Amino acid sequence: MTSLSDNLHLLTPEFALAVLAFLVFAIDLFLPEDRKGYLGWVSIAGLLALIVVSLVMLWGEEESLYDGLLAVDDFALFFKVFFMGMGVFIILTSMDFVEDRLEHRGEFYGLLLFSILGMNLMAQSRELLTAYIALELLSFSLYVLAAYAKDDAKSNESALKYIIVGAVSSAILLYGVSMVYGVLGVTKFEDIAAGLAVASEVSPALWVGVGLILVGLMFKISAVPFHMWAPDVYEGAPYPVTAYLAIGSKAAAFALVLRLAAEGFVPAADRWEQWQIILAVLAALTMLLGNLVALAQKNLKRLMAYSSIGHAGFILAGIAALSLDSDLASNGVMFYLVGYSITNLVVFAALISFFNMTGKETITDLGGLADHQPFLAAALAMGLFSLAGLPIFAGFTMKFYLFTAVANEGFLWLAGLAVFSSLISLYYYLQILRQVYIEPTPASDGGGDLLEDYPALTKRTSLTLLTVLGSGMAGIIWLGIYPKPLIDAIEAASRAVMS
Amino acid sequence: MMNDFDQVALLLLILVPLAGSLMMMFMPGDQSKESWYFAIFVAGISLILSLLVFFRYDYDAGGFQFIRTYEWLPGPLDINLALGIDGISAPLVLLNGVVLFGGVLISQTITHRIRDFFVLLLALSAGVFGTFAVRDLFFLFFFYELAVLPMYLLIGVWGSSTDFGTFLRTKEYGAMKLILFLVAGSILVWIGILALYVEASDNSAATFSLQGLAQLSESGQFDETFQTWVFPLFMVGFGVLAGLWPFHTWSPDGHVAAPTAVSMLHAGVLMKLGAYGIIRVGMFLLPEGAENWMPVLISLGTVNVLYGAVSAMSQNDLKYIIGYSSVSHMGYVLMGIATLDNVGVGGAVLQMVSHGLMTALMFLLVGSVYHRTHTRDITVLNGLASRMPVNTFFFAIAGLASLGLPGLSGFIAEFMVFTGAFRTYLPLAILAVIGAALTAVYILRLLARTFMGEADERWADLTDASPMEMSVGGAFVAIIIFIGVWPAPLMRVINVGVQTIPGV
Amino acid sequence: MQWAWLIPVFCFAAAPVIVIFGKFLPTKGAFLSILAIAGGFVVFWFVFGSWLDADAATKGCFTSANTGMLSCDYERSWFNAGVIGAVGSVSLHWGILIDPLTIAMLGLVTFVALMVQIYSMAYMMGDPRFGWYFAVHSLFAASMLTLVLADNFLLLYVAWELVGICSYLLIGFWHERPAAREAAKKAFIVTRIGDVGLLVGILLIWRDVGSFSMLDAFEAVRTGAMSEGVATASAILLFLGAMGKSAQVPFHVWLPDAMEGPTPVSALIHAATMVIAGVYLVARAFPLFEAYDAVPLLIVAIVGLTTALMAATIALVSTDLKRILAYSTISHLGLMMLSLGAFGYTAAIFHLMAHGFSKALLFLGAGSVLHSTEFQETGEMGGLRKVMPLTAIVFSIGALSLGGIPVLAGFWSKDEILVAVNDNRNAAFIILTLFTALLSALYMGRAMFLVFFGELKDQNSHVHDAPLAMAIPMALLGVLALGFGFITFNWPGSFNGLGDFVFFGHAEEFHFEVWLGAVSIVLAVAAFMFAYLAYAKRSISMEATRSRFSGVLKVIENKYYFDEVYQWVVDKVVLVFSRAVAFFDRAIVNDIIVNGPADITRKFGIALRLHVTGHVYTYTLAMALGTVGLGIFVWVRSV
Amino acid sequence: MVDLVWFQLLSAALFVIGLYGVMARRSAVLIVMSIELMLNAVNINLIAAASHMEGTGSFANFDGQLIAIFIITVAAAEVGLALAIILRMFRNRSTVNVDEIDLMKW
Repeated sequence: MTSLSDNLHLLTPEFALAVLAFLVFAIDLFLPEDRKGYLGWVSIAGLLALIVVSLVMLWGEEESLYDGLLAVDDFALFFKVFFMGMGVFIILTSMDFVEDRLEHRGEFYGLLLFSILGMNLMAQSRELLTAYIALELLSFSLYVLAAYAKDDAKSNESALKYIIVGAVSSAILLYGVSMVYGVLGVTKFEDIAAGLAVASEVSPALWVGVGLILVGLMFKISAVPFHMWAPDVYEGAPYPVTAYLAIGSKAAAFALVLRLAAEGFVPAADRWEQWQIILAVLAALTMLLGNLVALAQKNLKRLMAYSSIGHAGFILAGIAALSLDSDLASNGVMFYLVGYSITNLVVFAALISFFNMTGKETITDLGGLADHQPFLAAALAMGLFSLAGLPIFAGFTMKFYLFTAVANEGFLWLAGLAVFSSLISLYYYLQILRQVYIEPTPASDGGGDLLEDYPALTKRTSLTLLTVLGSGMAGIIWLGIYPKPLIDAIEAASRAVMS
Repeated sequence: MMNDFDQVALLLLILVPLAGSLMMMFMPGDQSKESWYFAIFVAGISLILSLLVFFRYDYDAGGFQFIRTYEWLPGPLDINLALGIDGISAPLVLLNGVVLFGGVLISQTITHRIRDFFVLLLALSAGVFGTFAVRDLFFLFFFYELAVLPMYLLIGVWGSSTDFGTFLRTKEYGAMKLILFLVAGSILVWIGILALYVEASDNSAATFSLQGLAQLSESGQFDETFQTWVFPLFMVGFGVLAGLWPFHTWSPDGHVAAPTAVSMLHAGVLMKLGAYGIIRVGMFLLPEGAENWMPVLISLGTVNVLYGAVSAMSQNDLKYIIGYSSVSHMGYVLMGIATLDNVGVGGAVLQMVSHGLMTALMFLLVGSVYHRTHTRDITVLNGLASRMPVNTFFFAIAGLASLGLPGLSGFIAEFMVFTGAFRTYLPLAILAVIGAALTAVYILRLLARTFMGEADERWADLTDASPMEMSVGGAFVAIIIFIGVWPAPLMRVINVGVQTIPGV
Repeated sequence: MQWAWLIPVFCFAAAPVIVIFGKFLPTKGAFLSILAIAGGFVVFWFVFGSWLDADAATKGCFTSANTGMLSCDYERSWFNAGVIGAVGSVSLHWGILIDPLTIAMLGLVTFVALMVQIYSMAYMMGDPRFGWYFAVHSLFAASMLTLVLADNFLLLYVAWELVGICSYLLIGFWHERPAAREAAKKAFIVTRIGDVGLLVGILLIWRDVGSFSMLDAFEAVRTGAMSEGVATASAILLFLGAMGKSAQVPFHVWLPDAMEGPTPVSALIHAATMVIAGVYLVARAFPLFEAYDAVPLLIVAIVGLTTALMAATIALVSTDLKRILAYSTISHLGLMMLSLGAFGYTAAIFHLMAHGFSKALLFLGAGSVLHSTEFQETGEMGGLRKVMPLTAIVFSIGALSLGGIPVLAGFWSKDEILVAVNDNRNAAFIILTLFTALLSALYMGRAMFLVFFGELKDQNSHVHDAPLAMAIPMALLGVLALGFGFITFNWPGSFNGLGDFVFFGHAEEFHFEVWLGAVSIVLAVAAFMFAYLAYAKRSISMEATRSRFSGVLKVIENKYYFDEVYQWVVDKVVLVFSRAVAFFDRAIVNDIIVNGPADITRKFGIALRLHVTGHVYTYTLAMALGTVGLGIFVWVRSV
Repeated sequence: MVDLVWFQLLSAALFVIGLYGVMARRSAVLIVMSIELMLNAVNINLIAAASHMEGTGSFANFDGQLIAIFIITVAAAEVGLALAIILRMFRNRSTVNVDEIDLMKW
């Protein structure tokens, strides 16, 4: 029996991330108000360094720490790098916004780092309690971030709704944990799998337990009918936080679900087959409802919320298609997560840039954007086309991959429904593009056009956002044209959990 | 040297416009003419490449040529960029090269966001080239969608809205309808592709390679029930883009809204992608399904022919007339395909080329007329012949080709379709012949109203086609006549392609 | 003989050259056109000569089992549909078939076209589209020549359509005039309706025989490989095409309107191209028509007779000179069809040629009149022989010939037709045919006397006779109209008569039914006498007759209301139907079937969004209900 | 020893009461308290289950107690956070009635 501290060095990135977060909080105390922007750069530098460290240190490691509570494997490494990379870009995206519109700038970055730590741990945890703690670390940071515009009633409201619904869902999750524990006496994923596989007839209590755990997690990924918080929170939260919610928190939740399903449920093949259909139905409801309601939205953030619900449905379909036979579905889920995050990042970066200039966030405000800000318009177009699943962008390849996996597991109807939902989504994405490219600049309240009210519209996009947009667009096209390197990495990651 | 070229020819064919499009994105100066020059340059290279590919296609050897496979995503999905063209795609590649070059040349009338226009136009044509040149289901679909996606902006931004009195057709409506329709069609295609993959995977030969799937099909791995329910997905899915009735309404409305060059590519090439898809995917992979569904397809094709022609007869907008005529003419393509007869299918392929040329020419001329008179209403236009004799002449040639006048390309194609249909579906074939006669009614009505008659004094200052339009139009006319008089060079290539279709 | 294809190719080549380079050439390229057709005429003689020298041993030649004539067939691959040799592939050819029928037609077409073109040099002088006129003329002649040379139905159809489009272009030559515009459209569309039948017929034959070659088809009929049903059906369908082109009732309506074109064009259309194509087609496909019980021929005969009679009556009451001639053409085309329908193969071709020369002559003469008087109504003319004697003479020759006055060409050919009808059809036919002949003489006489005899009106005193370029062709045609009839006789030692040259089945001797000839002569002479008295001398007043038959006259003057009926069909049926379909497309297909689901989806989305109430307790309720719902779902599935 | 089922029933009842409170209460503070009730239901369940685990001793498997302690800690933090947010809400809008907190909907 190995000592608990034997392989502690493998957790260096997590420890370092925690230290970095505290460091940011600490430095924040001493920095004068006008220099707090430095903290963003410190965080970025730290994250970049940690990405390098993780890659160098953990490449190919296959270990289980703390008696199997945490995994250090390719799957964890993949998501770690992915989350920290996203963190870098989210920070870059938020810098202008934070500078202009928020107080307590230092803590913003600190909280962001903590949430990343939570996400990393979610991808690593192989045990329910550990997973729960990691989840709460992420959630608490997000509750605070959502409320960050503290004098904005909408921000308050979104945080309040988020925390109430979030806490209820935590309670449900925990109740499920307690039921599973009560029946099986274990909380590790692999033990659960073993317990499920052995039992000839699963007791109703176990059914309820697993079901409630699923419900708790479905809340996080905003699956229907546990999705209602999402539009409100997305709309009320400060813009970069919305982006972060759509990109980071969703990906982390899926990382957790993926590992839980892959290690805890899928090996119990008979049970899993029964649950697949439940997940498939949830996925179908989610993608349909998300995309349908998005048709009726006028606020950009709210629209993106529904859009992200729709996408969650697609990914959930991939989860439902996990199987022992093939890694295709887990590959597809991870590919989709990466592609979706990059694409969403570009869209949000463009929208945030527009918001920084005008403070407007409804669709019609985008009128004539292509005339004032062709680059932003192009980025938006690219991002939205990608979200709609059109080539040569990431959206096409990732959807194709994922839906193929779903169909291949026997869910052709679900894949068909997903493709159909994509068509619905195309309509509202195009409505945005219509404003951007076709409609004229809207008249402002004063009678002139938007340009007179917001001279900033003709200014150049800031360098940080340009970096995000540029690299994001490159990423979108790269994934759309030649995703093989990423797929190779994903295959390694998925082997770690699926075998 | 030439062998080296053969190795990369198709890759270049796709990459040149794609790279041109991407490069142009970063060119400075949205409003400058340089974008146009650059686009001409890119389109010119594409044209040369497509000419080389077409003429270096060895019809004696037949089969797929210029084969090259680039590994893309091996493993369970087995997606590879497999390139290669056969006798069916070779003429279509050439067609796209020609129409693209022509479309770019006459686009000097675009004065607003010039660069963006050509970025999208080139991307679209890269998609078209790609669709014709790949032998992998994933990439076929990839390029197919790529060809569709720029249409929204191309129509939405550079198009025009028209008020028809009783109803209004805005460009936004046209563009949105077009893209939703086409993507809705591709949903069915997508589902069909997934079904094919799953079926192949169940036979433990998971692949997206057209060649691999064709082998599976040949060895009887796809049973008839499977083929019979999957084929209609492709038939309708691709059929939407081919203007299959009753999924055709995007086409006339799209044309009415679209700018000239876009209409040219749209009717000239894009609609052919649909028919091509039915052949390449539906018929090659699902021959039994095709056989079971052909009575339906040929009936719908006949409806297309008659319905399009009858609708066109009472239209007053030039573009509506041509739009409905496209619906009617694509009906011949669908009929030809549905005959499952080597003459009929050959006729369908030839009709694709022929219709591509003549409809592109017509849209070019309508654009030219509209640019000068600012109206497309044939009740307003009158006696343009005396002001623009060259335009009139070209239009007459295009119109006559469209009504199937011998000596012009349309006749050969329609004739072959009839021939094929006579062998297989006699009653429908007779209806189609009647449809051809109806074409004469609306084409002559158009010619008479628009070009003949006493010239109005409003048109006193009108100029004839610009030198650019004249040369492009002249080239189109020359090709139309050439094919009409001596179709053998083209038919040789098409024949070897059609021969390989299973079940024909 | 293999070089016969050069005849049309000269003209085909001339057309584009004139269009493109005409501006830079002297006479705007018109001379090229004339040169080309003259070249064709020269080659024709070589072809004729080599055919006379040929026998069954000559390359490509054989004695046709169907017609018994020495035929020569030469073909060259055009293109293949389907890989050569593969099952179901079709090879298409350019091919020429030279037999006496073709030779006769070649001679007629090249000669008349040449005459008309020379004439046009003067007639069209000064027109802004002079070059274009000659280019289309060339194309027209070329198409017609291809039509008569074609050895397969496909090539025939190609030429057939080209003829149609050229006539469209020439009739609509003065497209600024709405009447010309509409006439051109009408001509094309009406003939196009017949063409549907033609094409369907051709394809039907192909479907049965597997080849487009006429010889193969005829062979199949002869050996019985082609069933009676197919043979009859395809013959009738082919005849539909012929009816369209040859202006048989009810497709005759386009021909009178086609007068809107320049007069030389009318001459060409009526005499040597276009309208005779239909007659030619029936003659060419005669084996199909006469196969089995020859049912199609009976139809041909009936249609021909109806046409002949109906058109003759209309011609009698028309006051427009060109219209009289036009209806006269229709009537004579009807006679030719009747002749074919009565197995009078040789007679039909003979009449076709005789009529061709005479009618060309008449039209050129009429053109000359119109050219200098600028009137078209016969009422505005009269006594013109005093100012334009040459025109008067040649016009009279033409009129007398068509009227059936002995020794002129028309007399002999009409007589042959009467003999054929008498031999092969029943008494009703022959009586009506004789009546038609009477009418024919009557209206020809009427036109001739109204225009050239009687008082010269003052308005026409300045009128001058035709210039040289117009006079020469008229004179040459006049000679032919006078003397062409003599080729029907046996000229021992040199020529055994037309019946020995163009025939179907077996060579025919010239024969003359005395009583029939006598009757027809009497009728013709009487008619001309009457016309002279009524219209030149004005000693017989027509008023009484007119008022007595006013009801009938009204019908005839309104051309039996054909135009009105067609107009009604087009306006009230076709256009209404088309508008209905267009409306259906917009209102039903587009607004309901297409926009409907889109709207429903959007409205559904709008309604559905209300479930997010904004109240946080709803959200937890939904979670709770969702959880319970999941439970029920699982429970139901497991039960 | 009391049968495990009774503990589970107690826990379930408590959980449902808490859930009802979350839905029925209009004051944000009371909602948060109801959530605490739900979390305590979980704790009861866990501890009871742990004490009934089969094994060599009465505390052979003390994971349940462990988890309960974690949950108590996290719940405390959660309440703190929630109250802070409610406070801001009250400052900005002078109400904590969730009926009135519906700026964002649909």
